[in-house]
Amino acid sequence: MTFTAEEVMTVAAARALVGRTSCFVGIGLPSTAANLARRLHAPDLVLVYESGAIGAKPARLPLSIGDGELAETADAVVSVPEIFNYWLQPGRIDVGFLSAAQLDRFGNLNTTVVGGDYRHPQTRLPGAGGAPEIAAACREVILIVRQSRRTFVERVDFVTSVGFGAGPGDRERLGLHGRGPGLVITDLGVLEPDPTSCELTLTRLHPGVDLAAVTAATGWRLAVAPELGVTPEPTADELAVLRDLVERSSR
Amino acid sequence: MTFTAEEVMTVAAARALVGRTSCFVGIGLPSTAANLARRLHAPDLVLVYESGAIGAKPARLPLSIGDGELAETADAVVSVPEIFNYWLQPGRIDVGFLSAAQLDRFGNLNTTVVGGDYRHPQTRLPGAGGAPEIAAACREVILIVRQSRRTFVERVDFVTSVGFGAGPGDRERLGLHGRGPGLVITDLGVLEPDPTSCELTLTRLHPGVDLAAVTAATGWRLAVAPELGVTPEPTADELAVLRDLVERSSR
Amino acid sequence: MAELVGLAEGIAALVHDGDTIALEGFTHLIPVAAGQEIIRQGRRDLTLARMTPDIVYDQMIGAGCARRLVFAWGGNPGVGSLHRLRDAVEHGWPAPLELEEHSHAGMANRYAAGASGLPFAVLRGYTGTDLVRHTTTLSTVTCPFTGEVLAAVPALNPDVAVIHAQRADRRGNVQLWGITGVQKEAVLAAKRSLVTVEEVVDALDRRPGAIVLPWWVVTAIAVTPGGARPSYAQGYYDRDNRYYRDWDAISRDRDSFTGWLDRHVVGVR
Amino acid sequence: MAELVGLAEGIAALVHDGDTIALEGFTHLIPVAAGQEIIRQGRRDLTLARMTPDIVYDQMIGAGCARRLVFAWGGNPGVGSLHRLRDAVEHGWPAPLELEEHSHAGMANRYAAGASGLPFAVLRGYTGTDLVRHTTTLSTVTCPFTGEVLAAVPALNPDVAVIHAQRADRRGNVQLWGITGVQKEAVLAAKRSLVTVEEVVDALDRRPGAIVLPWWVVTAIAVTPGGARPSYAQGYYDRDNRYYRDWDAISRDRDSFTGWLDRHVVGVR
Repeated sequence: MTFTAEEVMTVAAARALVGRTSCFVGIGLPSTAANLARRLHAPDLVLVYESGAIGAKPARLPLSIGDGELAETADAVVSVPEIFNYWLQPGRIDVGFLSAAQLDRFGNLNTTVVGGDYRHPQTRLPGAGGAPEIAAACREVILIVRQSRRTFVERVDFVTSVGFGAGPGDRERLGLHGRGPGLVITDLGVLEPDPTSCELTLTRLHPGVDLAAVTAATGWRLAVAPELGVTPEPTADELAVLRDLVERSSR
Repeated sequence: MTFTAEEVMTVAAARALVGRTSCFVGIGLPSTAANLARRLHAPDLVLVYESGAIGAKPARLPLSIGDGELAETADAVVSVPEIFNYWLQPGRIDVGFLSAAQLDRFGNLNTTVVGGDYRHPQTRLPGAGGAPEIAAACREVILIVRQSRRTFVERVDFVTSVGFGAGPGDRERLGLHGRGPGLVITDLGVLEPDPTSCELTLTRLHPGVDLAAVTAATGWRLAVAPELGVTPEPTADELAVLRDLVERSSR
Repeated sequence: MAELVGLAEGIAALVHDGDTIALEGFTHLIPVAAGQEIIRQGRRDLTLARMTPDIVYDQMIGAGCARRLVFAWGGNPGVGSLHRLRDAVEHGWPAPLELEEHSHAGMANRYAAGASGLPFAVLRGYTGTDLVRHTTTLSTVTCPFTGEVLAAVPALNPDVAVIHAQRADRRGNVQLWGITGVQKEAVLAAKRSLVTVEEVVDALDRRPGAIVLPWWVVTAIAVTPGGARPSYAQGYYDRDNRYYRDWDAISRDRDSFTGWLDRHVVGVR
Repeated sequence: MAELVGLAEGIAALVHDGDTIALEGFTHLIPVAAGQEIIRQGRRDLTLARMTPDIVYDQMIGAGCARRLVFAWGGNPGVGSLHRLRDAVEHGWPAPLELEEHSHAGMANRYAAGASGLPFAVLRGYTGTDLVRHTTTLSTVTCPFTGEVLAAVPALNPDVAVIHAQRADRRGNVQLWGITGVQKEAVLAAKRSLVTVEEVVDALDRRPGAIVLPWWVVTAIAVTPGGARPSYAQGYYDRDNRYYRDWDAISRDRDSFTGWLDRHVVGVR
């Protein structure tokens, strides 16, 4: 069976949600992965959207985080202040899914500006949204980022959301209660933080990807696990459900 | 037409609500007066109960501030944190109705302890409830208290809710945004704060009450306005509506 | 999460001697049956938190369950005093009762801070009152932008929150409507929670004014029809105003209270 | 309070040059028609506050209404960049745009503090991010009980809040349901408020998930059917996803944007 790099990435992210209770979902790949997981690997997974929908069960992928179907299918809909204060902030949510325009070796994320300086940027990105507090408060964070030298950079131009800061002990020093990035899923493979150094380390390659391609797509000297695994290929079932979901949502 | 002292007091309180938009209501006499006002003098008056009912229109007088009819007839029902934070605290409510076991010449109220000391009181009263913040935040406060030397005391045993503190300027110094007690309605007459000294001054006698009875029921040297008015007698209509309300509620 | 239990079993598993517990319900949906089960199981040294201690706390205090009361208004609504509470405070019977006294606004914000994972909450309150001199869980904080000084209260995070709701579904989602008070905050602030419900239904249809506490934030649910009596459960039964009025005479005297307790609580089941 | 007005009349009366205004609606119920009326009336030097500036603010910024943007996330949801916002920030066209940048949690709490009559709000947020270095409306506060240091944000009290709701009754009570976002807080925090509604009805029947803003906290109501398009109004119409996708091409280029503005906004009425 053939599949795209994006499909492998999405399936890998969906599999990572097995055994989790709740997931704070942004729009785009995170939403696709979380909704795929709910259909396949984690039927009881509670999807929490920052628009206030708790336990949403959309049949289609929402284009925005506030689509009507989210409210209609949710167990509860609360106000935006409440979703951040009562639900995200105390660390009730297992997993936060985030993406970014830039990410560094410690999983710090930039979604604010690229190039120039803050007041006069080369490229103005959308900004923080819910990300800083998702990165701070969820018990664990899963990052989904397409890998390239443009995105995997030595130093992010702006720290919008904190991963491990400058390294071990920084999250504790900053008073961030969640564990930080536990997994970075790209279109090439999977990275995990080294338990000692916190540095993101390549632990798995996606099927058909070779190591050189990953190091070439990384803007720093990439650490590689001694025993490099390979992501199991997406199953026919996983692909069928994913494609159905995407197809239904584009209508 | 005959009437009781309590009826005069209630009618006087209801009349005081003419021209007001909203009223924060506690249980007992304040609730009777506010509901009477809504039927007679101020049909658009918005009754706000600390249980979270905004714009309640009960047909009977509730025995508690959280009776089911309040929620069923309200324009909106909000949580208890919301009623205090979003509705009371910013000073949105015109009038707060309060009563107390003790009151002093500056309209400071005690509903906490009488006699002994705080840890070993002679009489333990219910405590603060919503009163301190009602007294602080409502644009104006109307007090309804049966007058006697036991309740109108030289010095309250415990300041549960602040009127004018120790006198002029104290509310401003304490950062209390509402104007404080504008009216004290008793079963004998009406007191209003002197514009300069803030001391509660007898401005009206209820029909048939003589001044000596009021001074005898006051635990301090009562200031009396130079032109002492008399409360107009309750009209037949006022009495009929009040008695109907009380009668329906006792069923 | 959201295990279906019997009431006795739920109390035994979740409420321990010495715990800080909050039975919430603002006039409506007061978890009286749960409170009486705590009495039956003989819990001791509890810190009882509640915005408006009313007859259920009066009964628990009179039965000797409590060491400390965290509260804002302790009366029999529309009737008068809580005589067991007063006897404990005024005469130390059946045991002395420590008081930690706040206003409604303060209590509500303490739960809200607890639910928000914050150590404290800021409000305009208490200023100029004598509560400032007697309540140690009260402080001030200065606005870093305006310099204004405001009241600060510490988060209240009970060991157990106990509430009563109209119903739950089979997954354990809890639905309540009408006056919903501070129950959401109490449950979210607590380490554990027990919800008694009128009934369990297959699915919760949406209801005007209803809030839902999802299954994954509730520890246990006990089906307890009438569990809020003599308070009321909107859509199920009305407030038993007569019980509240009668309580005044029953509770005024130690012997009559003890007799009532034996007959109606301890001896029941 | 809660006067029924025409949209043009309401904007003329309530929104003035130099005001701080908040058009809120979290994806749902975005007051787009009101925003375009502000463009038509040629308002200038506005401070635009909004958690998620999207196409309506892109249009207002491109039309030259704004001097400053107070926000958390400025993108075209599910599509990409806001090109007019970027052009203003990156190249100062049609005018430079000052940014006051927060997170969602920070913005939500700024409105909540504003609605609560508090000068600031406390949250866990921002720590370790570069927002701390660039956003002046950001500080810290120390818990007086635990010594923990937390983030503090100042209250946001706009001169005017503008929201769209499904309906109002003849007294001016406003009802909205579905995703209700931060609209209640925005209206309660603002000095004045304008609510556009799909319709006015004789009486508001209660609805699951609905909130009501009572007539006495709303300044003016303008019946504006379709006033949230291309966003959606639950129960009335769906989101026009195609408009959002098409906006990317229309807004990418100054000329095509200006032509669109003339044809679809300025020239309309």
